[in-house]
Amino acid sequence: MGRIVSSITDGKGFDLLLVGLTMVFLLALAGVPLVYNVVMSFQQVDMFNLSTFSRPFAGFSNYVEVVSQPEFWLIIRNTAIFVFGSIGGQFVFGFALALFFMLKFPFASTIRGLFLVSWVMPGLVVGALWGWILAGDFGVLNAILKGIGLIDNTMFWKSDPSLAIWAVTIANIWLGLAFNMMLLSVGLAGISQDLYEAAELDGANGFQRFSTITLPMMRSTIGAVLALGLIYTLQQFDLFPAITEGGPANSSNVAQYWAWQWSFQLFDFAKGATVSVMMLVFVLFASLVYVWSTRHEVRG
Amino acid sequence: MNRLPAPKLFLVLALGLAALYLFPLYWMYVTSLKGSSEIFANPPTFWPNDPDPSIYPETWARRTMATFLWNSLVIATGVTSLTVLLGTGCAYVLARYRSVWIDIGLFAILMLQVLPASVMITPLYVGFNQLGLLDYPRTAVILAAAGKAIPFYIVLVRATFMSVPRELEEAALVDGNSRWGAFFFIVLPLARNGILVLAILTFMQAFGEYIYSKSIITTQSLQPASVGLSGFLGPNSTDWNGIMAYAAIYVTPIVLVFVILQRRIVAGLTSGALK
Amino acid sequence: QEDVTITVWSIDGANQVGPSDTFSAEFNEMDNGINVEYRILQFDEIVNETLRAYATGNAPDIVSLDNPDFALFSSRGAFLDITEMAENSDVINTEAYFDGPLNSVMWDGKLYGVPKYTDTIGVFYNKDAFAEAGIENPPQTWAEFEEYARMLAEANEGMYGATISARGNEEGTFQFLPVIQMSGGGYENVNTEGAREWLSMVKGMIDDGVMSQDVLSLGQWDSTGTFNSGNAAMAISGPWEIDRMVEDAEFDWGVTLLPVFGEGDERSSALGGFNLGILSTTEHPEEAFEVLEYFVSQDDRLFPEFGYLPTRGDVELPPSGIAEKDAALEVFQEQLQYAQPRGPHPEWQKISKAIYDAEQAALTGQMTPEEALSQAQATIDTIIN
Amino acid sequence: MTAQIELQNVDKHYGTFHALKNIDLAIDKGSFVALVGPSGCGKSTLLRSIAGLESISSGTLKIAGETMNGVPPRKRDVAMVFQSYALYPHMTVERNLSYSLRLKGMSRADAKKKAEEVAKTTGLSELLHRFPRQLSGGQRQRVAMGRAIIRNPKAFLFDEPLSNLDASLRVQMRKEIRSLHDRLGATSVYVTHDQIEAMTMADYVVVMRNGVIEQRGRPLELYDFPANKFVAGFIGSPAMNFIASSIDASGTRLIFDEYSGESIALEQRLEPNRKVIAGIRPEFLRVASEAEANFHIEVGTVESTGSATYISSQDQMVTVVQSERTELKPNDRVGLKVDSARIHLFDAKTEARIVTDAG
Amino acid sequence: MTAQIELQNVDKHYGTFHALKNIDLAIDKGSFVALVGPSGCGKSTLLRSIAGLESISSGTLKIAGETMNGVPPRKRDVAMVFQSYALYPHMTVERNLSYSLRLKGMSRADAKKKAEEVAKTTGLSELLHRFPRQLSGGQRQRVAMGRAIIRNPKAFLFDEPLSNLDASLRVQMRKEIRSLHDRLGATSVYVTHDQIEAMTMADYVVVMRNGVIEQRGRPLELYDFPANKFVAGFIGSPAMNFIASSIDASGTRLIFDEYSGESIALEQRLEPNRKVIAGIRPEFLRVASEAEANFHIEVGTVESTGSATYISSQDQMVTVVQSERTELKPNDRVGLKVDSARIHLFDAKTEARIVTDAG
Ligand SMILES: Nc1ncnc2c1ncn2[C@@H]1O[C@H](COP(=O)(O)OP(=O)(O)OP(=O)(O)O)[C@@H](O)[C@H]1O
Ligand SMILES: Nc1ncnc2c1ncn2[C@@H]1O[C@H](COP(=O)(O)OP(=O)(O)OP(=O)(O)O)[C@@H](O)[C@H]1O
Ligand SMILES: [Mg+2]
Ligand SMILES: [Mg+2]
Repeated sequence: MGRIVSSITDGKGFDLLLVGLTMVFLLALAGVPLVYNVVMSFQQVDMFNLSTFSRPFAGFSNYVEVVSQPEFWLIIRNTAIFVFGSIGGQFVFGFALALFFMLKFPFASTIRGLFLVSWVMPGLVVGALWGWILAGDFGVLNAILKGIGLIDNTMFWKSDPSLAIWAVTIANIWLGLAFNMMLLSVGLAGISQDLYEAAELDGANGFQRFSTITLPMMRSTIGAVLALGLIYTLQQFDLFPAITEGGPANSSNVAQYWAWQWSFQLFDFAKGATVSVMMLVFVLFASLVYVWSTRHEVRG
Repeated sequence: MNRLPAPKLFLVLALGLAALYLFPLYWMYVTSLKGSSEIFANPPTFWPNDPDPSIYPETWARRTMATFLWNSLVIATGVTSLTVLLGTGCAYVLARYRSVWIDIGLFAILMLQVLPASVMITPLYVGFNQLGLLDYPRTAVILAAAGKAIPFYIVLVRATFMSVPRELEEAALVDGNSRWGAFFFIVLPLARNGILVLAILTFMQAFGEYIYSKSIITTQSLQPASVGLSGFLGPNSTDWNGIMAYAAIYVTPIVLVFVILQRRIVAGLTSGALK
Repeated sequence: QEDVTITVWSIDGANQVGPSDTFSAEFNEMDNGINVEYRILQFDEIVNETLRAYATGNAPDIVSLDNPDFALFSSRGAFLDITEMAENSDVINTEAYFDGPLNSVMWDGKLYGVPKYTDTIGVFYNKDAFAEAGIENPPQTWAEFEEYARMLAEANEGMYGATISARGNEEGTFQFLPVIQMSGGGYENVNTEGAREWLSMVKGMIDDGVMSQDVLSLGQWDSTGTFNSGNAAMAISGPWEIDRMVEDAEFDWGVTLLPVFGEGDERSSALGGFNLGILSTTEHPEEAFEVLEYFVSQDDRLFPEFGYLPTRGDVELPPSGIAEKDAALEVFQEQLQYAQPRGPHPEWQKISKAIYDAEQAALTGQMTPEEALSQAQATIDTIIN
Repeated sequence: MTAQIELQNVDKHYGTFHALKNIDLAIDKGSFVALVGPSGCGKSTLLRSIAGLESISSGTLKIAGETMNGVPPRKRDVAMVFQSYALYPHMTVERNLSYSLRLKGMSRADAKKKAEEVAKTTGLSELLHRFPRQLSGGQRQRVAMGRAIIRNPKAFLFDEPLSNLDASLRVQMRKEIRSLHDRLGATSVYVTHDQIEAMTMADYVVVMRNGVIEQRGRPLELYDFPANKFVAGFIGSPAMNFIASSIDASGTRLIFDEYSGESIALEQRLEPNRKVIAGIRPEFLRVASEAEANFHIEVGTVESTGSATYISSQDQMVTVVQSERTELKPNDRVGLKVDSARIHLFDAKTEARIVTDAG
Repeated sequence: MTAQIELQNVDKHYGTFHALKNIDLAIDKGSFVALVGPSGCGKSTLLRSIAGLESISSGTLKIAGETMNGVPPRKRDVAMVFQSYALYPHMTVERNLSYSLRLKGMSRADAKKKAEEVAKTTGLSELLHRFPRQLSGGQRQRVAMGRAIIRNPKAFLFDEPLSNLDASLRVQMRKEIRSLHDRLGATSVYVTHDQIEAMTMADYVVVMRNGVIEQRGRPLELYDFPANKFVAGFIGSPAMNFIASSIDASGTRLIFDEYSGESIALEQRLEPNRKVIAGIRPEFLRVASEAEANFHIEVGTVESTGSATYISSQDQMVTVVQSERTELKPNDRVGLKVDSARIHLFDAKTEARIVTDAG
């Protein structure tokens, strides 16, 4: 007993306790549902057996059916555009802003604070707002673009199949920008000023300091931000019902919205689960990237 | 570095960027003040023809926003507390060591994030039902939402812990601290900025939590503001300026609080080793 | 003896007072040993929330569903069979209901609920714009509809010729299915010549800027909003718009029946509206039925108080005194006679998706109408068989 | 006296790197041990192992008689000054100093008073309210120092605590540390690169190389009787001059092979023809007249610190220290005299000291 | 010779703290300047200002004749060794070393070769593939050092670059730095606390105190003719002994007021009855027989480093250094002899040197 106590106050027990508690909680609240979904994707599900585990086994038939849907490949393509477009945009703009606000000028931090507005706004509101802004005829984005002469004809952001996925992506970039910027800012602030000084004396210009000091030192932050960005983007749901509903003709439909449609519009829970299990592949990839990025990270 | 050519110029640029970025927010306020058909006007009006601020008190009262916001606050506070409580220690341990087990742990935590809330809700609902948790719907929502928030929090706070020099913790141990003491009095204070930022981010996310609340909380007097808001978004009778007014009331206080807090957070952003 | 509590779920009461919330509250006041607990849900959510609640044993006693969703529950016995109760009831008289609405609450010859209210669609038109363009009568055929729309469109003044809702959800099907039906098809058989023609016509109008491309993403309410604000000369929509239009529209407007393909052709229109049903898991079927009876007994208040059309022929609609509104009501009541239900089919949602997907695919030009409709047909065939 | 700190067969590996090799060391209670050795030889590792910050790979570590393997640092009751200071950046100097006292439950007021006292001895009184980032390097080091000496632990571990201080401050701190040590009857292990510190402060000096203890002894013992060439060269500054030599055929003369065979009579007879290394401390070489000189060098550099003048040969092999300044210039040829009793002899192969009766 | 680095009226404030006060300093091209002074006097600040890492509050700073105020560090072309090392934690030793070369566009292979060379001179060859966190303190310092000397800049700035190295390595590095300096014809500013480094490496020594330059001169100049008591006490180790004294009524004898009025004849006549401070370096005091002794002390401590023995008085005021060991023990009373020509006199009030003809 005493050994356990002392291990908890001074030894490995402390670490195990901290990790263990959290892991148990997570397994219960995220692990079990995950398994439930995976199991469900191999079963026949209807409203009557929704709450039990024992359901008729369906083999891979759900997968076969999902893949043979005519919109399947379109949705894969859209998901890729949405995910990579969003992460790319959020990360690049977020990093640029984070760097910009690391400069010393009056009110820098206050103004940076304003950027967090997008994080504060509930997804529902953001979706509705962007739905308005991106509207074709009465949308303010078109009015502005026309006003400054960038476009002549109305752009039907939400209804033009070649624009729709980008419209949602733009809204999502706006939404996630603050998240990226803030986390990258925290990471940047953690780099010791010494290193920049040394690099500057070594003759590094701004860009070189960025690429040889900032980027590698931020590796774990960047890994975290990108991996989480990917997962977050894959879970981004609110914008779709509010802006395009995946339309027109699935041209802006993505996996997570499709999964929802299966489950909650078509009430085919098994297919919904199937699509969400397929999304695991994306996340698997993200997780690997992240864990890889932590391999070479530098402890302060 | 303190030899910038023109801080003023940066200030102007920063303000410009902020204005650009905040345009949707402006649009929310403006839309809330417009008449219901002016909203559809083509071309759109940048300032309402006939601003009507009475929409705010009206919406506040009609939508029983006080109750909704209170519930949001309760849920957000609960989620944030639980997340910080469970996530911080775990993140610290995952930052402290470097081994295959840590990699596996991180990997598992990320994988647990995979499913969107909209897909998770069915199994959670079923589970909570069996445990009888549906009778305490706000608690159930707090648990579910924390399960979603914790992995995020861990991964990000871990990055903060990485920047706390190991030697400081060692010094604390030699000074007579237990692992707990060193963790609480040395490591935590040094990582507090990251933790604070993430706690705030978690709070804000939880404040807008929608999917779980919607399904789990069936009693209107316990529902958070997001569910209250979704009540407007029907197919045929959409009161857009009301929605925007609601959203404005919903968002404004947090924005203000945040901008104020932000200054404090960044004011103390001085970590890193000292030789 | 303790009060019995009956829970009622519906989408009413979110934006303005609706029948279910009002009647629930009233019933609750009566203090007759039955409490009614009312919960508002969102349109998009009500079916799956009910499903989940049903599956886990937390279902409400009474739920109000959109009529095509009703069969999903009744076909699986999730609704209580009230055939006998209705026969013995003084309030509910199944004969009085219109066929369409009544069909949607029947399954296998049994009654699983009562229609709550109904609606349908017609064409709203801007009389001022018509006058200006020198058009005397509203369009009677789709050909006229297109011709007039092209005449009325003023691209540089922000005026479209017409607007509809071809959104990728039930609303799209709601407006497109009547076209299929009036060209001789039905939900089982969507690839009709008329439907193909109609799709090409609308596509042409969109391409030429006579109709906004946004009809692909606008719901009916938003689409009609552009009509109200004077940005479209015609709009296909339903009676729920009337009150707003009376208030907002700064022009003279009228309503006409949905056009047909050729003069004298079969008419059709959408049948909208909600039904009420008692879930089979209820512990208090009698009390729930009592509540249901109360709701039905208040049907005469539906139009005057809430602007909804009743589902029964035996309810009088007193004139409101607003000329445009009364005229519109008359048209819609006529239109209702041609209204055809969607389904009923337990997998209606999948069928509906096939239909609106086809419409969208054709209108965006991703497929020809022929391809789109035959793909939809293929999908529907696998669902039905 | 009992051993306060005792290491038995201690090994430490960093991955594949063997940082401490079979260390056996007993440090008596109350004694002051200086740990010296070239950079990277494992001094910090040894201290950190004693403190419990590194787990040792094998062997036994005892403090005050108790086995400490696996005991957490806080239960070992040692105070340590880190080579990298490890100041708490979020605490003022005062709180850095008083932190450990507060942990032990001392009242705020008492701890503050104690901190002020320590600040006085370390010259930090003015800086009590600064944060570490606002201090100069030496000031930081003094805080690190103060943080250790404020306590009354079983043992003090100092890792180069004075390296960033100027000479006079260093002299003062040296006295301070030693008198504190005596006052508390503490046991101290002190890592330093400063010869004077090691020689004047310590009761014992331990010389390490590559994770191995090369010699352990009283300071002058090491100076006078270094066990091998390494220790001889390491102790004393400037370092001992080493000249490859051999014993002549009679075993009585030492021949400086590298200096055109010049030779000197030995005090004692040694094995004839043996190859040896002659070690002569710079301070025992004297510039001498042609008559007296034992061997000759060409002058390479002449440097003077004021009190001492260093004359090095061109080949950098031989250095002479003298207290008088000199007129010698590079390239001058000069004769050097050495007292043969002052010559250390090491085996050319093993580099071990050749023990003669004379010592 | 032209001034390579020139500071005119340079001031630096940290908030309200005045860290550099009206610094005027010109450093000739090719010269090696040692910067010394007590901890916290502003040495690092001065270096950082030259490097451009701190903006100076007022005054002008020129490098190679060009005004540098506001010019970013990388355009100043100086190399600096940081007191805190500032190694790039994410790069191996090799990449740390070659970083600046790669920035200048040198090919990977060449940079690597250069890094290997430098690693050899700094003794890091074995460690090229380690990361800084895997190095000992001294090894890190050597990397910092190597990073500077790999370049060929307008000026080298060294901030205590050898403080964590052991004596022999230090001697070696000292030579290395100086010969590199000579080879490149570079200009170097070198902060150090090590007297020997300052005296033997530098062409000029600058002594600072509290942000002010107290004296500047050739090493032996400072040693022999310190401008004031502070410099006299600072230069030379162990430090000069100061004895409060006065001139007798005739102006020809110096009376040691603190030593029961014992006195010594002056070389020169001075203002009678003047209060002065007599400064005598420990190495110029000699334990003497009763007959010879100029004054007497009670022995406090006797310490020996082997080559030198320090005898301090009980009141800690007087220290004697001698190369022979001694039998003296604490509490012995001992007579000391001093050569009156070796006595430095400072005004008791201003502490400035009293200039006599004798110097
Ligand atoms: N950021 C700062 N804010 C306030 N004071 C500072 C700051 N940085 C340095 N100082 C003070 O300026 C003075 C000069 O510091 P500097 O680092 O130049 O000293 P130094 O001569 O290098 O000392 P050391 O030999 O101990 O390294 C010190 O008293 C220090 O406390
Ligand atoms: N984490 C590590 N991984 C691998 N090698 C290490 C690690 N830490 C230290 N070492 C190596 O162990 C050896 C001993 O290191 P230590 O810090 O004890 O040296 P030291 O004697 O204190 O040297 P210094 O006088 O330079 O501080 C060094 O060669 C160092 O490179
Ligand atoms: Mg060390
Ligand atoms: Mg310094």
